[in-house]
Amino acid sequence: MTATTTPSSVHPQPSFVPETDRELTYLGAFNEAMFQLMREDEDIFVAGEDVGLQGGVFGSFKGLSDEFGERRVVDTPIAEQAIVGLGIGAAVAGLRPVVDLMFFDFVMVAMDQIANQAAKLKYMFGGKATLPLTITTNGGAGLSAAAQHSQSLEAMLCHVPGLKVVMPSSPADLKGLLVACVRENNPTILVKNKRMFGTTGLVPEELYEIPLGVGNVVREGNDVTIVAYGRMVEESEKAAQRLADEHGLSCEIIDPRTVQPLDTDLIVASAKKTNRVVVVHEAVRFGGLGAEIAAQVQEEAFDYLDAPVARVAAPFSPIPFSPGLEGHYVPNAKRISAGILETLGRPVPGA
Amino acid sequence: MTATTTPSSVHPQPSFVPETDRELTYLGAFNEAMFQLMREDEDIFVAGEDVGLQGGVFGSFKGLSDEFGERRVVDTPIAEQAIVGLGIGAAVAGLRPVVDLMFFDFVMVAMDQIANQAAKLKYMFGGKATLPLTITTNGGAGLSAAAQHSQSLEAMLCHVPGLKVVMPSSPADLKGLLVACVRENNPTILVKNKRMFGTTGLVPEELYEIPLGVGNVVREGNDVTIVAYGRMVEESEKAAQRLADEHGLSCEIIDPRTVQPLDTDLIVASAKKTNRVVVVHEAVRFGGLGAEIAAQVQEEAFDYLDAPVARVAAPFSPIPFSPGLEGHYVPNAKRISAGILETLGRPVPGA
Amino acid sequence: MEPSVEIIKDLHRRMLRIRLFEEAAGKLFEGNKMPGFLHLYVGQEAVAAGVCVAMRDDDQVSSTHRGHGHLVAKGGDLSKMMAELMGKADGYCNGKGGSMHICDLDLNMLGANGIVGGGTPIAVGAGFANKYRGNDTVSVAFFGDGSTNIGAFHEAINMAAALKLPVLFICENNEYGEYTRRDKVMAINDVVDRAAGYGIPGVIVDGMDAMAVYEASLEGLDRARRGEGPTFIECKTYRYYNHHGVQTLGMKYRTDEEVEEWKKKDCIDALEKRVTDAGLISAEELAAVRAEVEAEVAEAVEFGENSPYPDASTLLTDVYTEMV
Amino acid sequence: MEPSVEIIKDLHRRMLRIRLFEEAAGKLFEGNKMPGFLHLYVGQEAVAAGVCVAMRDDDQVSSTHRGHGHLVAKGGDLSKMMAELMGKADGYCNGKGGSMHICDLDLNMLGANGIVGGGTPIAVGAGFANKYRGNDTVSVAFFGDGSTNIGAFHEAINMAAALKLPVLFICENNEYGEYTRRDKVMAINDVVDRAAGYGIPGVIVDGMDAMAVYEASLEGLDRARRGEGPTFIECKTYRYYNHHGVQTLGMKYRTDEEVEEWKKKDCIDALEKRVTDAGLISAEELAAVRAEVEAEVAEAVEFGENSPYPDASTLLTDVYTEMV
Ligand SMILES: Cc1ncc(C[n+]2csc(CCOP(=O)(O)OP(=O)(O)O)c2C)c(N)n1
Ligand SMILES: Cc1ncc(C[n+]2csc(CCOP(=O)(O)OP(=O)(O)O)c2C)c(N)n1
Ligand SMILES: [Mg+2]
Ligand SMILES: [Mg+2]
Repeated sequence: MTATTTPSSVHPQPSFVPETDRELTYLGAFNEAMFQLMREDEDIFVAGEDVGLQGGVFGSFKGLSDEFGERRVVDTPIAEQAIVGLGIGAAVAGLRPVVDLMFFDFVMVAMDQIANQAAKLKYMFGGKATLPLTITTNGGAGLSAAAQHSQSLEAMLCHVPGLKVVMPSSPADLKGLLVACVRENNPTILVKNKRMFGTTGLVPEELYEIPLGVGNVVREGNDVTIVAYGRMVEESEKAAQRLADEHGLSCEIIDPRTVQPLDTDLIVASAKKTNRVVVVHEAVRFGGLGAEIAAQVQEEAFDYLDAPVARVAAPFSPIPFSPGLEGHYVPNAKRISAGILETLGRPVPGA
Repeated sequence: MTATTTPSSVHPQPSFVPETDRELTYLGAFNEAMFQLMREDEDIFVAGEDVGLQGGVFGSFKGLSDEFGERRVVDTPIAEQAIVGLGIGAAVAGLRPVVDLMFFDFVMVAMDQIANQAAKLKYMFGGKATLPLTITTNGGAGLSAAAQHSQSLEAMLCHVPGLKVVMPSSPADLKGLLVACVRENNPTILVKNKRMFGTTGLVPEELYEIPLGVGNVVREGNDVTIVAYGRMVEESEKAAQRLADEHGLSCEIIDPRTVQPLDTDLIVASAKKTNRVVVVHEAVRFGGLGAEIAAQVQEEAFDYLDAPVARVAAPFSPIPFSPGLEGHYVPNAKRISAGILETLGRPVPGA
Repeated sequence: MEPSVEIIKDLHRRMLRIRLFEEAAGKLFEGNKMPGFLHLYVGQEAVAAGVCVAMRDDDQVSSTHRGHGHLVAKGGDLSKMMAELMGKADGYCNGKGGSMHICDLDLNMLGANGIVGGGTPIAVGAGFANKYRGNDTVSVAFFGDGSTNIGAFHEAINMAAALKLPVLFICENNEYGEYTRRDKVMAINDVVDRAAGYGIPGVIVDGMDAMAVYEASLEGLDRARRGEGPTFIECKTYRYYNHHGVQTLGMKYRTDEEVEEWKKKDCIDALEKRVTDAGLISAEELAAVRAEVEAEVAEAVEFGENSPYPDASTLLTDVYTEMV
Repeated sequence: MEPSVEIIKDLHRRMLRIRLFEEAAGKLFEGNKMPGFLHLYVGQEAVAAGVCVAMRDDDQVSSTHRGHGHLVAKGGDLSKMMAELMGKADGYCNGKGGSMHICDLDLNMLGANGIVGGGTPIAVGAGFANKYRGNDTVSVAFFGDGSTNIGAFHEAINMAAALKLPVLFICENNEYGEYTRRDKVMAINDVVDRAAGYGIPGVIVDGMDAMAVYEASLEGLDRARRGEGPTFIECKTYRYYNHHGVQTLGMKYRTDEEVEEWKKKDCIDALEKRVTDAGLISAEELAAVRAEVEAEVAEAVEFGENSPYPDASTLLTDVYTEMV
C-alpha cells in the first residue's frame, strides 16, 4: 500500500462536544466545569495545596472558595499522601472529592495512596467500596521547570488496574472529560498540560460529559495514523498540516483522550485504514504509553502494517532545565514530521 | 517461515557465571554475596527494616549483623522514604549503601525518593554526583500475599531514566547480579522473587560479577523466542520442555536479566532467527515491560516477524488473595505454552 | 464515666470473640488451611473492645495489617471473616482480600491495610466527610507504635489536627514493629509524646484494661463529636504471638520472660477476675458467654471450611464500579 | 559564645552576598532573562549566614526549593550560580538543574530540591555517612515550616533521632507555605513543638538576627559533633518577595503592613546598625564590603549573560555514571 494524497479533513467537531461558538481558555474550561459541577452536587468538594484562598497556583480553582466557602474548597497542608488519602476516605464515606496535586511529578510522593490504596480498595474488598474520587494535576514540560516539575508519568498510572487516566488535549475536551471524571464512580486522574493553560478553543457553556475511554478523531486522513494525546495533539496537528502542505500527505490524528482505559478499537481501526502508525507522547519513550499502543496495534493489525509502529517521545534522560536543552528534549511538530516521513519511507529533510 | 523441529539445546552455561558444582539456594546466593561484598569493601553497609537482629524477614541478611555489627547492618524505623533517602545521602557522601525494602510493593511508598531523587540527582547536578546505591527488594505473586504484597512493578521503574533494574531468575544470576549492582556507581534496584527463595542451583563460591545490561540465552532454539525474566524463566523452561516433548517445538529462551538497561540486541537477534516472539512476565500486561519489548522488536525486526509479538502476563486486576483465584492470575507454564502455540498458529489444546 | 455492668459484659464478650476467633484461625493456619500472612491480635483485645464499645455504630474505623480484632470488635460476622481468611467465596471480600484487607463497610469498618500507615489517611478522609456533612459521627484510626514513624501517618494526623476533624487516633503500642524493638526506632519514651507536635491532646492508658480504654475513648470520641478535633490515645499493650503466624516463645527479638510477664496481665483474665471478685458478674455467666462464643467460632470454622473457593470467573470483576 | 568581630564581618558579608545576588537575579527574572521558577530567599539571609558561618567546610548542607541563600552562604561561586539560574553551560549544573537543583558538592552543598521534604532524608544520609566514618562532621538540613507537614521530613528526622546521627535541623519558619498561612496547616504555635515528638532538643531563635542564629547553630553543631545526636532549631523569619518571582506587596494571602513590619527588622540593616552603634565596625568598612559584593554580583551577571546555552550534544550525558 502506498501513500495517497487524499486531502485530510481538518478539525472535525470533537465527538460528544455540543456545538458552540463560545471561546474559552483551557484553564477557563476547567474552572467553569468546576463551578458548574459544584453547583450541581453538594457532595463535591475540592482539597489541595493553595486551592482555596489562592484558587490554585495556576488559577484552576479561582473563585471557587468565594462561592463555595472554606467548607467545600479546602486548603491543606503540604502532604500529598494525606491529600489523596483524604479523598479516598471521603469517597468511601460517600462524598465526591476532587483532590489536587500541584504538579504531576508529585504523584510519586503519593504513589502508595494512589496505586496501592485508591486503585485497589474496591477489588480487595470484593467489590464493596465505591470510590468516586478525582485527582487533578498538571503535567508536561517546556517551561524550564526542570526534572521534578515537568514530567509526564501517565505510563506508571496506566499500569495500575483500578485507575482511569485522562489527558485532555483541548479546552472543550478538558471540560467534558473533567465532568466525566467527577461524575465517575471510580478513581480517576485528570492531567492538565501546563503549557496549554492559555490555549483557547470553542467550549460550550452548558455542562456536558465526554465518556471516559472513547477516543476522538481529531483529523481524518489516509496515509498514516498519528496517535497523540495531551499537548502533543496540537504539535501533531501542526506536523500534519505541514506534511499536507509540503508533501501532500494525509495524516489521521487519533486522540485517545483517556489513556486508561484506552480506545484500542479506534486506534486499530485507523491503523487498518492507513497501515502506518506513529505514536507521539511527551513522556520518556522507554516504557511509555507508546510502547503499549505499539504492542497492541501490532497484535491486532499485524497483517495491515506496512511499517513498524513508530514512537516519537522524549529521550532517555531526566528533563533538563535550560531552554537550550529542553527544546531538544520535548517532542515537537518537527520531530513528529520526521517520524512520520521515516515511517512512510520518505526522506527526512535535514536528517 | 514455518516451525522446525530442531531439538533445543537445554541449559547452556549462563554467561559470566564461572563453572562450579556447588549447589546453593536463591536466598543463600544472595546472602553469600552480601557477606563476600561486605568483607571486601568497608564502605558497604545495609539498612532496612528488620535487616539486623532478624537478618531480614526472609533471611536475606541472616548472620550479617553478627559478623559486621550494628554499625554496618542497620535496623531502621518503618520509613521507606527515609530508608532510600539514607541511602542517597550516604552514597553522595561516598559510601556504598545497600538499602532494603521488604516488599516490591513498597517502592510505591518511597517512589519520590527513588524516582525523583535517586534517579535524577546526577543529571540535575550536571553530572557532579555519584550514587553507588543499591536497593534490594522482594517481588512476585503466588503466595496469597494479596494485592499489596505481591506486585511486579518493574515497568514503573524502567520508565525512569537514571535507574538500573535487575530481576534475577536463578541463584547463580542473583549472586553475580547483586555483586554488579553493589559495585555499580549508579542507583540500582535488584528484585528477588519471593517464590524462588528455596530454589537451588549451581552457584560458584567465589565472587563474580554479571555485567548489568547483558542478557542470557537460557535455552537455544529455532521456532520461537521466549523473552522472560525473574521467576517466569523457570515457567518458560517448563513450557519449552513440554512443547519440545509434546509438539517437537524448539523454543529459544532469552532472559534479559537486567530489565533496565535492556539487552535489546540479544532479543532482536533471536527474533530475527526464530521470527516469532512471546514475552512473558508476572506484571500486569497493560503497560508492562512486555509492551516495550514488543514495541522494540517490531521496530527492529519488522520484516523478520511471522506473527505479532505476543505477551503472556497478568490480567488487568489487582492481585487476588485466594489461591482459588491467584492460580488463574499468575502466568504459568500452561499459559505460556498456549501463548506460544497461538503465536505459531497451532491449535491450543483445551482453548 | 465508670462503665456499667452492661458495658462490661459487652467488653468481655467482644474480647472473647476476638480471642477465640483468632485462636481458631491460628490453628487453621498451623494446619495449612489458611493461606498467606496471618497477623494475630491476641493479647491486644482490650484495645479494640474498649474503643469499639465506646463507639457508635455509625462511627467509622480504619485498621492495619493486624485488623481482625478491630472488625470483630466492630461487630464483624465471624463466619464471613473466617471464610475470608481462608480465601473462600463466602468471605467478606469474596476471597479477594484475605486477612490484610478484611472489611465490612456496612459496619463502617473501612478495612484492614497491608501498608503500614496506609489506613490512617483514609480514616482522616472519613472524618472529613463527617464534618462536611455536619453530623457528629467520628472516625477512629487504629495503628501500631511502629507506624507512627512512617510519613503517611504523620501527614494524616497533622491534617486532622489542622482541619480539626472528628478523628480519634488509637495507638496500639505493643513495643515492637515486627522484630524490632521500639527503642531502636524512636527516641521517645512514650509514643504519645508525638501528640503535642500536632497540637492535639494525648493520653496514655493501660491497653490491657478494657474499661480504661473504654473510658478514655469515650472522652476522645465526645471531644471529637463536640467539634474540638482529634485526640491521641496511646494504649500500652502486647501481642502474644509472633509478628506473623502462631509462634509465641523462643524468639530472638524478645525474651520468653517478657511474654510471660505480659500474659500475667491478660486483659480477659483480668476483667473476669475483677468482675467476679466485685460480684458484678458470676463466674457461671462468664462461662456461659465463653461457651456461646466457642459455638459461634466453631460455626465460623465450619462455615469457612464448607465455603468453596471463588470461581475463576470472578477474577476480573470488582476492578471498577460499573456505571449505571 | 559571643561572636567575634571577625565572625560578625563574615556574617555580614555572607548576608550581603545573598541579598545582592538575589536582587540581581530578580531583575534578570523580571527582564525575562531567567527561565523557570525563581524562589527568592531575600529576608531570610540571617538564617543561612548564621548557620553556615557556624559550620565547618566539611559539614554538609541539604537545601530546598529556596536554595540560593544556602549555597551562597556555604561559599558558592556567584558566577556559576548566576549562569546556572540562566540555564547556561557554565552554570554549576551545566544548565541541567537551574534554581531548584543548584548545588556544589565540592563545598558539601548537596543540592537544592524541587520536592518539599525531599532534601531532608538526603541530609540524614550524609549524617549517617559521617557517623559511619567516625569523623565529627555534621550535616545540616534546611527546610521550611510548611515542609514539616510532609511525610519525608517526618521519616527523616525521626530516623536521625533514632540512630542518633550528627544532623542539625534548621527550620526556616517564614509563616507561609506558598500562599497558605501556617496556622491553617498546623495546630501548633511554634514549629519547634515537633522536636519533642522525635526526642531531640528544640530551640527557637530570632531568624532575623544572624548572631543569634550563629550561636544557636554552634551549639547544635557541637552537640552533634560530640555524638549526642540531632538538634532542631526554629528560626523565625520572613521572605520579602512572593513565594515565587519578585512581587512583594499587594497580595491576597498576606498584608502589606505585615511585609513592612518585617522589613523594619531587616537582618542586614539590624546587624549594620548594631555594629556601627557599638563601634565594632565602621560605616565606611561596611560600605566598602557592599561595594565589593556589588562588583562580584555585577561580574556574576556578566558571566551568566556571556555564557552560552549548553550544547544539544550534552542532552543525554550525565544520566548515568560511566564505569571506569
Ligand atoms: C509501608 C510498609 N512497610 C513495611 C511493612 C511491613 N510490616 C508489616 S507490619 C510491620 C510492623 C508494624 O509495626 P506496628 O505499627 O508497631 O504494628 P504491630 O505489627 O506491632 O501491630 C511492618 C514493618 C508494611 N506492611 N508496609
Ligand atoms: C511534594 C511537594 N509538594 C508541593 C510542592 C509545591 N511547593 C513548592 S514550595 C512550597 C511551599 C513550601 O513551604 P515551606 O516549606 O514553608 O518553605 P518556604 O517556601 O516558605 O520557604 C510548595 C507547596 C513541592 N514543590 N513539592
Ligand atoms: Mg507494634
Ligand atoms: Mg514557609
